[in-house]
Amino acid sequence: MEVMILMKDQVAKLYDELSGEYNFFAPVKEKGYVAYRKISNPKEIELNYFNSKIPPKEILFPQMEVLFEFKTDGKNVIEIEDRKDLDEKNILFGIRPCDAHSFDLLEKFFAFGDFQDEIFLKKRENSLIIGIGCNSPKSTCFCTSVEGHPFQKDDMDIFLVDLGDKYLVEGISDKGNNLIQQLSWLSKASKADTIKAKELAKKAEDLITTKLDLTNTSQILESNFGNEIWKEVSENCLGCGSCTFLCPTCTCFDVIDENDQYENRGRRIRIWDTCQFCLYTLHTSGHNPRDNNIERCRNRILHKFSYYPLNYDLIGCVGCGRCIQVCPVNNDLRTIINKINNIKPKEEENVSV
Amino acid sequence: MGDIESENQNIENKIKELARNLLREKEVDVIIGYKKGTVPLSSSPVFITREEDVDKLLWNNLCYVNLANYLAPRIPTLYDEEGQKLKVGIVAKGCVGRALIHLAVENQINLENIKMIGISCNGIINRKRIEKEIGEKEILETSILGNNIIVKGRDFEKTFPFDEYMNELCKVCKVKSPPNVVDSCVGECLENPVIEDDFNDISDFESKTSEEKWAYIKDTLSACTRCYACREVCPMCYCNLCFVDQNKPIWFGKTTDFTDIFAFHFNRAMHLAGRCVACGACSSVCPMGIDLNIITRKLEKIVKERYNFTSGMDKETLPPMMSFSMDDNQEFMLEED
Amino acid sequence: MNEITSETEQMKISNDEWEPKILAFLCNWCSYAGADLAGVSRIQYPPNIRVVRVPCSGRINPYFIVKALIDGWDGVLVSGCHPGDCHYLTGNLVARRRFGILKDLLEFFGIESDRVSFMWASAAEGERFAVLVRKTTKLVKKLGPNKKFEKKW
Amino acid sequence: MSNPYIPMLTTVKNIVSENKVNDIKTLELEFKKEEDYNKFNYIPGQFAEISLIGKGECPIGIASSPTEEGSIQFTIKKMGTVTSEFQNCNIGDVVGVRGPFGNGWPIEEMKGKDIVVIGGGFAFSTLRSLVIYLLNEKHRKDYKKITVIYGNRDSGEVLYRNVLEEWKKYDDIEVVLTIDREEEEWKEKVGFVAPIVKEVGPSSNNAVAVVCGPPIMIKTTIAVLEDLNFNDEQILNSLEMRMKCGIGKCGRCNIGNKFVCIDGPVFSLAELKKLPNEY
Repeated sequence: MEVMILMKDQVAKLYDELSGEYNFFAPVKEKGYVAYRKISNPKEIELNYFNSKIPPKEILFPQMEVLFEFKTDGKNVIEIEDRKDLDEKNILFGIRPCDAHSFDLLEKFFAFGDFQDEIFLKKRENSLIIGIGCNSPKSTCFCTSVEGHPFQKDDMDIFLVDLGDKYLVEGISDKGNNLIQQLSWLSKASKADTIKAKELAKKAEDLITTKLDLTNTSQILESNFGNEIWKEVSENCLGCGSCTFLCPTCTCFDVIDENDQYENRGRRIRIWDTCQFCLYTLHTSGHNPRDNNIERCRNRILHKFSYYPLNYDLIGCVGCGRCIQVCPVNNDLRTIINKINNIKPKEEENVSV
Repeated sequence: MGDIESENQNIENKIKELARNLLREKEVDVIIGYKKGTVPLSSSPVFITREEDVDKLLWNNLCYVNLANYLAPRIPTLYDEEGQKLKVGIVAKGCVGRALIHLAVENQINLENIKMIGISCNGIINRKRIEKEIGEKEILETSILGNNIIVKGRDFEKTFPFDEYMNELCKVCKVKSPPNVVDSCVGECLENPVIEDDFNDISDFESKTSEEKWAYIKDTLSACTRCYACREVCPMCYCNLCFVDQNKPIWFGKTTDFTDIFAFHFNRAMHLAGRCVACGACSSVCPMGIDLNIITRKLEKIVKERYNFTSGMDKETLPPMMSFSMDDNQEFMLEED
Repeated sequence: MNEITSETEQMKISNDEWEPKILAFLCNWCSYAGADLAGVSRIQYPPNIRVVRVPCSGRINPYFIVKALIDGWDGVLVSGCHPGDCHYLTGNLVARRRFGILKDLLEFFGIESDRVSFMWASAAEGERFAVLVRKTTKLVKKLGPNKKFEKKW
Repeated sequence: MSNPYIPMLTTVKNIVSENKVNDIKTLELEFKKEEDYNKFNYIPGQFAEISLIGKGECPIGIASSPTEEGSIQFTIKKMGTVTSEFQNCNIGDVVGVRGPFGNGWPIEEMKGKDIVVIGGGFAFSTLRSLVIYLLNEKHRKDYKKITVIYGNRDSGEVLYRNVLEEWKKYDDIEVVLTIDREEEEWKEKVGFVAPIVKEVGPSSNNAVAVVCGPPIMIKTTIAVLEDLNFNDEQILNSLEMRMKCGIGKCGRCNIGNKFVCIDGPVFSLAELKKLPNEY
């Protein structure tokens, strides 16, 4: 497929052409931060940004999502209404490679096993990701350590490279290529453009200074469930949910029923939940399998770096660095990983809890 | 004293010296302080048990977490192998001291096990404001130079006057060092402080109409993701089961619908009346950068004006919500015309 | 509470002029008896209040009031014994402190504090009870319907 | 693919109060749609997410056996928000059911073996399902000796009394009931479950022990079973965990990399020993 060029001032045109058919989600500036929102005016699009505060998973897996609605006769349910908006087509514009990769992880997770989460998967299927390379990754980024790259394009449908006043447009999937063909007004890219894009990719890679060695981490984690290190890494943790709520791969949710005050109807919704809250695992009997910070912190790390590799043969982290930036007590994931890697193998001791 | 930079150096040296002494004399088992954060505009609470680690401690105007939180009963980490409570030394700026004293008033901690390493806090940087003003550029390094905050990035450098970019609460703070009660404080502390405050900083907001206030509150709070970082970092939020988590009955929803967000923040504010020690940690840690400071100030103002109370100043005065008087003001009660 | 709500809703529909609905928490020992006295003395007061009897005004948790507002009540009224007359000696004094702070905070958050009223009325003050209910109804009516907390559906 | 969070609708056909305290009730549910019933193919030991729509949903083990055709049963103890609401249920009320979920008892692998069923208290519901299934004439020949040991705090707490009485009439099943303390008119055994198991002394030769009950009972009983030479593969356990979705998505029921809702709730002791002790 040929590589095309989209001028930055043509983004509005792109929006105009696609917004009829698609819900157009793009980064906008909101309350001082960047967020992905469904836009109604191309002027809202923020083109100059690192990454969003809340990951774009909130487009396909929003913090509060209706599972179904129901009508009652005052006491009993008489009718259940399924979601009807799942077939709407979405364009996710300006997604960074790490977040695009997170969609891949989320898809694997929601499709895993005998039961599929149709709500997520359908929306995912109807979404077209126009990703964009990271020209200047942040110091907290470590995507190259988790099999990613600031210019990784595998998980996108269309890949953009910011060349200053224009974007290099490359179709990746069939879906993406078809869309590019539809946009006949796109000009062709010159050789200089593609060379420049390559240079930018190299430059971006060099800018990533954080290198984590995750080759053995999952094995080390498997045999060190009861290690002393967990006390150390959870010592100053407060037990808030900022790391997990802002994590592009965290998927846990809670289910609640809501009733309309004035009409005989209601809905069952899911809201984000996090393993960092003590109520997350609390049984009605009062027993709590993960009763303190140590266990909860451990669960988060193990889930991403041990359970994900065991279950899906993938690392459950995309290296976006959001949790590092937002942790109120600066409990740095990079430090934790390094500490884990430094655990000395214990041969004589049988580790158990 | 000189500028902020040299003040910081003095404070830091003092912390290290006192901490080293406390550990050497075995007066405490563990020191809770701050260490350098791994990202700019941050610091990380640290637990130090060995004298040689004392050099990790620092003071850099980014020590925004209220360390008293680690002594509140919800986080039971400070026990030895036999389950005995450790004796704790704690780096205490004014608001940490106030929090400790207030927790003692509420019978949550025993000040006898605690040594405050009192310092005269020279203010905390409003990191959310700097982050917002820098915008979509990455901050790689921050430092204090003279009386300025220097923020450096890949291709920029910006100077912020410290006085202006302090936390709003620090600008009006009257309790820089911990009040000294039951001789639990080493280092700098206040003896019998008397607090006068005019609360001019929120009078602008108070003079707004209901609709304006509501619009502001709605705009500010609607970014909330209910991660509860504000609650978890608050030394006064030590309930085992917070009201938002209660499910028998379910008082308020857990969703991010504004009504539920409002219910959480309003009731939390209500619970902090006469208890909040104005440390500003909640605003400093909010991942969405929500500024809860005006609410904090209003709470202080209400209890000061109505009940002449300032939280965490001494061990004897009961907080307003734990006491009452026949002569309380009741101008708000409905009366016949 | 839902049943009461729908009843008031019906009342609203049948009346052209908008009438506020006010949730009234009355203490068992004074104000409830006061309301009773107003009734048996045939003193008229507006039918806008819906009464919940509580053992003491000190029983009123601020949650009750916030939840009532969130659930769409236009106003909340709490009435207890006069200071010094509390059946439990000091319950109303404890309550008074809460009410003061609650009122100030509501105003600060931009919710018209007139929506929430507190009053004292003894068992012998049927007349006073009626007058104050009239007053609070007037205050709430002036503010109009409580629409701040409508959930997005 | 369909929305996995939408429950099938059933109506309450019958309600039985199971104990003297009246906080455990067995609901018999009948599917509103025939097709839903046909889809609901389960084996003993599986669970379902049942809900009073508008109040909430909770995971409950299926107490009926697939051999009891026409309806399904759940035994619900008043514990939390939703289970308390279930206590106020009336005949004819609508209950949402999603399921069946979980692996259930390994009825195929249990074939040709002696089955020792050990239950304590309220956790007997999926064991009821299992025993009824085993006793069914179609399946009885596949299994050898069946021993049921069922302990309770007091005689008022014994569930499924009618069914138990019926079992006692059979000669191919040994039913041992026990309560913690002596009571007048109680003619069965007295004592905790573990010593009773020891007393009954089932042979571990070609046998499977199924243990369900409160944690302390499980712990003591497993010790006894090990004394009786049951190995870890021969001891089966059904775990409880907080759950929301039942289909491995909501995250909270994990023990290590396993989810109780899809990999469990039935685990052999051997499997459990490989997992971290987070349950």
